[in-house]
Amino acid sequence: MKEMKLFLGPQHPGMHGNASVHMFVDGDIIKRSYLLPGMLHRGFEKQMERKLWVNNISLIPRVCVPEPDINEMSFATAAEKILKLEIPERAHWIRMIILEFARISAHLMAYGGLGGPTGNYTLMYHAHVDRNYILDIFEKITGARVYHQYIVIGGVRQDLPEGIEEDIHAFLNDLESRLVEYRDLGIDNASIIKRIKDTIMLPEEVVWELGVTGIGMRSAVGKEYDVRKVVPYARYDQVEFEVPTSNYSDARARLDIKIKEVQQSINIIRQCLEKMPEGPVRVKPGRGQSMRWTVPFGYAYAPIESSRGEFGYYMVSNGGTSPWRVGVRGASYPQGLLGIEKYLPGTRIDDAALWVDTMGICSPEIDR
Amino acid sequence: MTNSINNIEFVNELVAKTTKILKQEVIDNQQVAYEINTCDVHHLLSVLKTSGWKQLSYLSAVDWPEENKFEVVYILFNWEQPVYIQVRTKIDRENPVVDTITTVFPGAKYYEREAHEFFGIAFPGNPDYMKQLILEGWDDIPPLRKDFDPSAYSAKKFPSREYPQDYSVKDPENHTREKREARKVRGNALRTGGKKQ
Amino acid sequence: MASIELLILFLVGAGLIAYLLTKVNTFLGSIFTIFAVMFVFVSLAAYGFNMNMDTVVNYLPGISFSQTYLGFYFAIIIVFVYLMVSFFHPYYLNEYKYKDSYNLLFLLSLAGILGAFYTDNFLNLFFFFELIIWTTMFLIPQGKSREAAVSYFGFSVAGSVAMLIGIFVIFQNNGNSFDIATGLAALNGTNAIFVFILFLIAAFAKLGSFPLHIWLPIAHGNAPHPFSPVLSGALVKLGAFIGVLALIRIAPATGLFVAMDLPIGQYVVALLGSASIVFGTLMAIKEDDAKKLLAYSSMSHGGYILVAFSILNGLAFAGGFYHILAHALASAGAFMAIAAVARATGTTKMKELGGMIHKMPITYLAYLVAIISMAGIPPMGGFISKWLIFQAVINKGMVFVGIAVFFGSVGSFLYVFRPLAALFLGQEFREYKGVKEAPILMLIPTFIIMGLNVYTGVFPAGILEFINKIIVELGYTGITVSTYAINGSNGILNPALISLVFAIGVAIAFVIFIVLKKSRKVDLMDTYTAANFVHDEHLLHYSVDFYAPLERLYEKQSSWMKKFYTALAEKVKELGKLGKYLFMSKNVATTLFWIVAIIIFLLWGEVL
Amino acid sequence: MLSTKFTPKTKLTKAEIDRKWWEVGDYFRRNSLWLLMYCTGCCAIELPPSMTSAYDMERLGMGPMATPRQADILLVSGYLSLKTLRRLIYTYEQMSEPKYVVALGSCPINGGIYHDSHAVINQLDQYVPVDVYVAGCMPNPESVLNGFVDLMEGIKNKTMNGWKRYHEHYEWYKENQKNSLGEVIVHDEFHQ
Amino acid sequence: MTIVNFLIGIGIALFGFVLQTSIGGINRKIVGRMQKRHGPRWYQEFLDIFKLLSKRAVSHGWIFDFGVIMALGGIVGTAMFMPLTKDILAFTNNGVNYDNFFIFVYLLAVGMLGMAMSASGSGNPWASIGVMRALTTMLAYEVPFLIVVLTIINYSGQSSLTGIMEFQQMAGNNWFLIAMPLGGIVGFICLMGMLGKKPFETYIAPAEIASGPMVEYGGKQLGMLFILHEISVFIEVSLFVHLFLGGAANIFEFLIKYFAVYTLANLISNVNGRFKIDQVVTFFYKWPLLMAVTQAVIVIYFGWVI
Repeated sequence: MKEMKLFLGPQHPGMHGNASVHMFVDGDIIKRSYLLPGMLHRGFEKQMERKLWVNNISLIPRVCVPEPDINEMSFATAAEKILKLEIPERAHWIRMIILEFARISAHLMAYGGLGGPTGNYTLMYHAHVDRNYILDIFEKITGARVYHQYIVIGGVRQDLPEGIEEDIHAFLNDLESRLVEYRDLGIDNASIIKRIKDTIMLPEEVVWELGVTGIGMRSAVGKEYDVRKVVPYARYDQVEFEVPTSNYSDARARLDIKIKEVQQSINIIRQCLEKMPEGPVRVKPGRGQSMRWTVPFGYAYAPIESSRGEFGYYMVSNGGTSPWRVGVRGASYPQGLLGIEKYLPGTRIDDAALWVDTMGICSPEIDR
Repeated sequence: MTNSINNIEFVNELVAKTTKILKQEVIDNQQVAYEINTCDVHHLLSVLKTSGWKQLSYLSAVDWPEENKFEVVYILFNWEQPVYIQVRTKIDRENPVVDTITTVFPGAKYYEREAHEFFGIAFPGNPDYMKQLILEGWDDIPPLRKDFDPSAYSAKKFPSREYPQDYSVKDPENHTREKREARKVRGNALRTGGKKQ
Repeated sequence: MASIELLILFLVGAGLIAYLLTKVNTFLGSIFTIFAVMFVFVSLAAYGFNMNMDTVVNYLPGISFSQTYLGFYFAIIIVFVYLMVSFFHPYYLNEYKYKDSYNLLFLLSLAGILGAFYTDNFLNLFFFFELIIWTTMFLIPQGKSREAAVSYFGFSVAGSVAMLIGIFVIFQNNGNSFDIATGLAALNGTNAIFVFILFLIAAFAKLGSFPLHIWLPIAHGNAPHPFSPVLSGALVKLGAFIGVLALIRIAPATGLFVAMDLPIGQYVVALLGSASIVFGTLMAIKEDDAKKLLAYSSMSHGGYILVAFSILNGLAFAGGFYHILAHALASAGAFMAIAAVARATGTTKMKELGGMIHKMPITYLAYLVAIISMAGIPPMGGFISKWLIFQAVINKGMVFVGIAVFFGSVGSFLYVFRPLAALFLGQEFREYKGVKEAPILMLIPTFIIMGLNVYTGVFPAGILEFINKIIVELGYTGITVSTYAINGSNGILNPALISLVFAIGVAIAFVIFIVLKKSRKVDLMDTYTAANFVHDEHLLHYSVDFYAPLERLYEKQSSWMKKFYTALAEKVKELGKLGKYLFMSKNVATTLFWIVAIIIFLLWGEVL
Repeated sequence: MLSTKFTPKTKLTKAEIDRKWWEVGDYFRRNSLWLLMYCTGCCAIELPPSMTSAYDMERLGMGPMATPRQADILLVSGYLSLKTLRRLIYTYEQMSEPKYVVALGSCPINGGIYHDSHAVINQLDQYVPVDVYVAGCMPNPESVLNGFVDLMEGIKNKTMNGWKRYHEHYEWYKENQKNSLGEVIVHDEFHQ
Repeated sequence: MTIVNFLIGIGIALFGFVLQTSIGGINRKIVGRMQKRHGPRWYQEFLDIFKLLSKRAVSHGWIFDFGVIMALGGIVGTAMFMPLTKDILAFTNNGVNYDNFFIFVYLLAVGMLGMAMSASGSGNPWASIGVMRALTTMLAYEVPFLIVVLTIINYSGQSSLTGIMEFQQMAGNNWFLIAMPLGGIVGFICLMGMLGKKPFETYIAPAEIASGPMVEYGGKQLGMLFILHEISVFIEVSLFVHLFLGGAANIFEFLIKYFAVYTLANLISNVNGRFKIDQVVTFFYKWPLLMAVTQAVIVIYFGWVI
């Protein structure tokens, strides 16, 4: 028999999340591979159709576990687009703070996740410490560590608590000072550079073929293709930030961009805290009874820049008390399914876990 | 990236030039929607792709049982002229067939497989569209159709069953009930600040 | 008193009888062969150890014999391997095309071997060598490959020619006498260096050592399964014999490396031996066919023998001689195990096999013991010889040879493990469900070799004392051996103690294992697959490109030698074409002219 | 001659000796619980904080392990789709005994927020015996760790014997699995 | 050679096991502190091992068990030969010490072979890949290490560990770490490789090959492999101490040196990622081998020793 079959996941330490990469291997080179999704399938899109708009707010964060806030944001924006609803100014800024924290948290987790495939667990431990501080801040703001249900249709659920600014500033200063350490432990570490430099390439034509977005796209194309810049939502057009890019997309470049984006997110949060106006944070979204309000007929697609790329909800309302159809565009759908089928072959099994890791594949948003 | 209104006009012209528009909708200043005939989809998408809408953001379907139609949706995006274009087309619900667009957008392969799995839409031309992807051993109508009731399916498939007689461990030493009472009292005491009611 | 001449004549006669018997019934003929070889082995073992053989020649004109410890040592090892292998014949001969003559050729080649080691005459030596080469050449293509026979014959002939020229030089040098002892002693100066080189070419060709190794995997890989152990365990040792003659008996006075106290000639041979070790190891790691893999391992071990004999002291010689024995036993054992597997399954390709341990556990054990010895791990014989060679190398401070020696030692661990993992371990394939353990007649030699492998590793003292006699015979001082311990130049080794301690360790481990809770027996397919379901056991068997990451590092370099020889073969072919064009042309006059011209040149060339 | 100073020990029966050894084993087992790294659902997201520096599970002697053979605890982190459950059962049966199942989140208890979904099962303990439930959606690291402390106490009190239940009611479990899942070991194009 | 010698040998093996298990636990705590956390109890490794021994394992056939027994037996046997100090040694007879260096290298290989056999016998491809990587790593680190040892033995004229120890402790001689600095560095790098510490930890690599050879082990077999691992770490670190750090005159010196070497290796390990397997090979065959050969040439042919 020429080939043997190996599996990366679902029950494998190298796979984050419950998905399985089936690999047909010759020696140590992957010859064919495909992703077996669906282990996290919960029938989300069906569930949403059966729940009230309000109920859905508690359901949607669970679509993508590592970064739940983008779901809330995307859902809220889509509904607001159909409702043609203007939400209070302060709510926009609070949303941005939450979203950027979510981005930092997801980036730290992904960057710490580099510790798994390359074996530098110290990096992972350190990254999770900082991520845990973010979760604490979330808990202070929203009352929950992971599933916040904070960004709702019509604004945010409640205003920021008293004195949170100091906490945020203290944490951001702390984190900023430690980014150097993250670089030293991770992408600037001599032993790790050997693993991530000039491997796991993502050339530009592959980006366009698959439809990869986010860091993968920016690292290959070299242009500021960021939804926050190109199609600004919330008040991203009013803050100054850079979109780090590169023209050579190996694993190291993508991780480097992650760290740079963390820095940019820190800057954005600082600006938000500075520029945030006072005022109400929430308006009542629709007409109808207290809970059973309706949204008029309409279609909308709401793209959000997640840590892995363009994430969006396609929403159809027929004027009822619950959505008629909600489609979720997972950011990792293209590279997760077609990417693994077409471009994982040729890599070595040593790199398979790193491939999945640095391409930014999040299985729950593929399965829904 | 700036002139979003101009971009939308540009798109309007382009689409109108290419194909017959059944319905048109501007969702916001960076998103437009067109409803077109099924037979024009392939052509329109090719034209849009050559004009810069290189990214297929999303492909899925919507079920409209009253009209007895499925509505297939393609969302395209152009990073240089940032306008999201929704292209929608309605197909017969009884015989849902629409040609594949993998020749234009290779990335559509798995979206189409998923649409087939969840709605039962056939995509001739896509070699694998019939294979199961997310569900495993599915034995009912495609789940995202409106006439599928997950609640009934769940009740049928995962009923609550009788446990065997000696299943649960009842520890006579473990005074569950008393403990629960005590916890209630403790909780009340906390809630009322130690005052007895 | 057993007469060596009678033994040889007996073998020739027995060969003829075996031929007739085999024609009637292969099984009968093979059994007769076993008894014939056994008779030779017993008479050799009974009288040879104390040099009690009768060397008087009565019937064969022009042939004379004498006995030496050196010759006897080689002879007894090779006859022993022949004996062991002959047990395999009843089960294999039916598969071969010329099965009638198989036993005849087998016995004839044994006769040649006896003669070669007991003769005291160079011309006889050459004659017996040719007898061996010609008989074995006809044995090899039974494995249905013409290429194997051709390459084996080609390289052997190259060696023989080199040796013949060397013999002529000696003949001239020694006052027109073919006597070995005086002939070697009389050599000096340039002649000595010339003969040294010529003999070494012969030795390298027979040993399959570095520049002349191409035939080894081809011949071994395609030889009949029962003949491969002979080829690797016995016949290759002929090269070692010539190597001993050249390196120790001739030992020309070339310049001296002061740092290592070693003649340059010997040092170059040591380096070539090192190259042989490294090259053999690397190629064996790459190889997919189990028999070819073991063939490359023979090449690597040939390198060890060369290294040992080129370090001129008793310690190294002891290592070298011991290695000859240990490797003969180990490679015979390994090849025999592979042969048993090949008989049961019909293939030796590692990618087609798997899980044979569940069907053939005893064969597996035989292979395991053999490879432990081959990798030089205690408590097997290979450890003793490698230890002695290491001692010698370290003592001389030969750094670069040291790299190769250590590399080969660790590398051997890698390549011998491959057949173990691919053939015997791993998933059990469904196509071999009906396979059974080898029959009892084949298990007898398996057990004997297993036992000897362990014996050589635990109690080497007796054998080393005999080797000491050889070393003294060669004019060097032997090593110090007590009942259990071997004294090296910078340390002492107690193999029996090591084995005992190892046994104690295993006993402790076994006690720990047995007092704990009994394990639950599960199926091989019920294995960790990251929680996925696999139904085809072939997909869970890792045997192809086993060392892929390592192979990739030298993939590009590995085919240089082969390319060189292919190019050489092309050139020879072209030369042949030229000859054909010149001599076989339609014009008779041209042909005649060339023939006459060459005859004139040959006869009166010196005058012209 | 019998010594008069020491009263001869009463002979222990084999069952008693076994129990004594079992208690000794329980001490080691509860102080060194290894988790199986199997993120079945979203509650796995709170596992990294509880494993890494913030809450440091390792001080309880716990740690993640790569394969089911090595692990003691099967951690069901959240909802279970049908596809996962098949693999979960397969994994559970591969683990070496004694083995414990800890179910995180509300979904394994009664289906939680996905109680009416077509893809998510409702009650885990009808398919696999569960020893400890940690409720919450999602449970904080504190409650996760608390669940493990509960498990340790349960091992001490000998109440954590789900794996024995699985042996006793094997037919019942198998029947439930078969009714809900169809086949546990899948034959399809993904698993040739 | 009496029964007492063998009892001392078993005692040394047991001591090695207890020592390494404790120091391993302490090191886990140290590393925990480095990673901003509390870390486990220092005796956690004992708990782990005994827990594993108390569990009911699975077995994939006789070779699966036999390999483990052979591996543990080989390692225990090796440890029995190990001298702790220059006086504490199991097998000594009238001033002749039977602790030849090559016994350790090759008897350790028995353990390796047993484990490899057993792992491959489980029929799991991950295990075979792990074995392949372990053997390849061995090929990588063994050669530079043996070249350095060649230099040491050639220079000191001793191949028994106690002999080498005494040579270093003699007046006028330095530790070989100082006497042959290049060789000492190579020795330490190779020690990292032997211990399977981080840049060279390719054969466990949970994220790549799901803990490699150990993939199918659970219960008592895994427990025995843990014991094997602890004892083999003891052997390897002790080898380094004896070869390069001048051995030990008394047991406390040995403990201090042992602890220092192991902790240093462990700390370096924990801030590094792991190489790919071919990177390990190229790494060892580039600088360490070159350094080892340079050192050997300097010492043997020129006789320059600090």
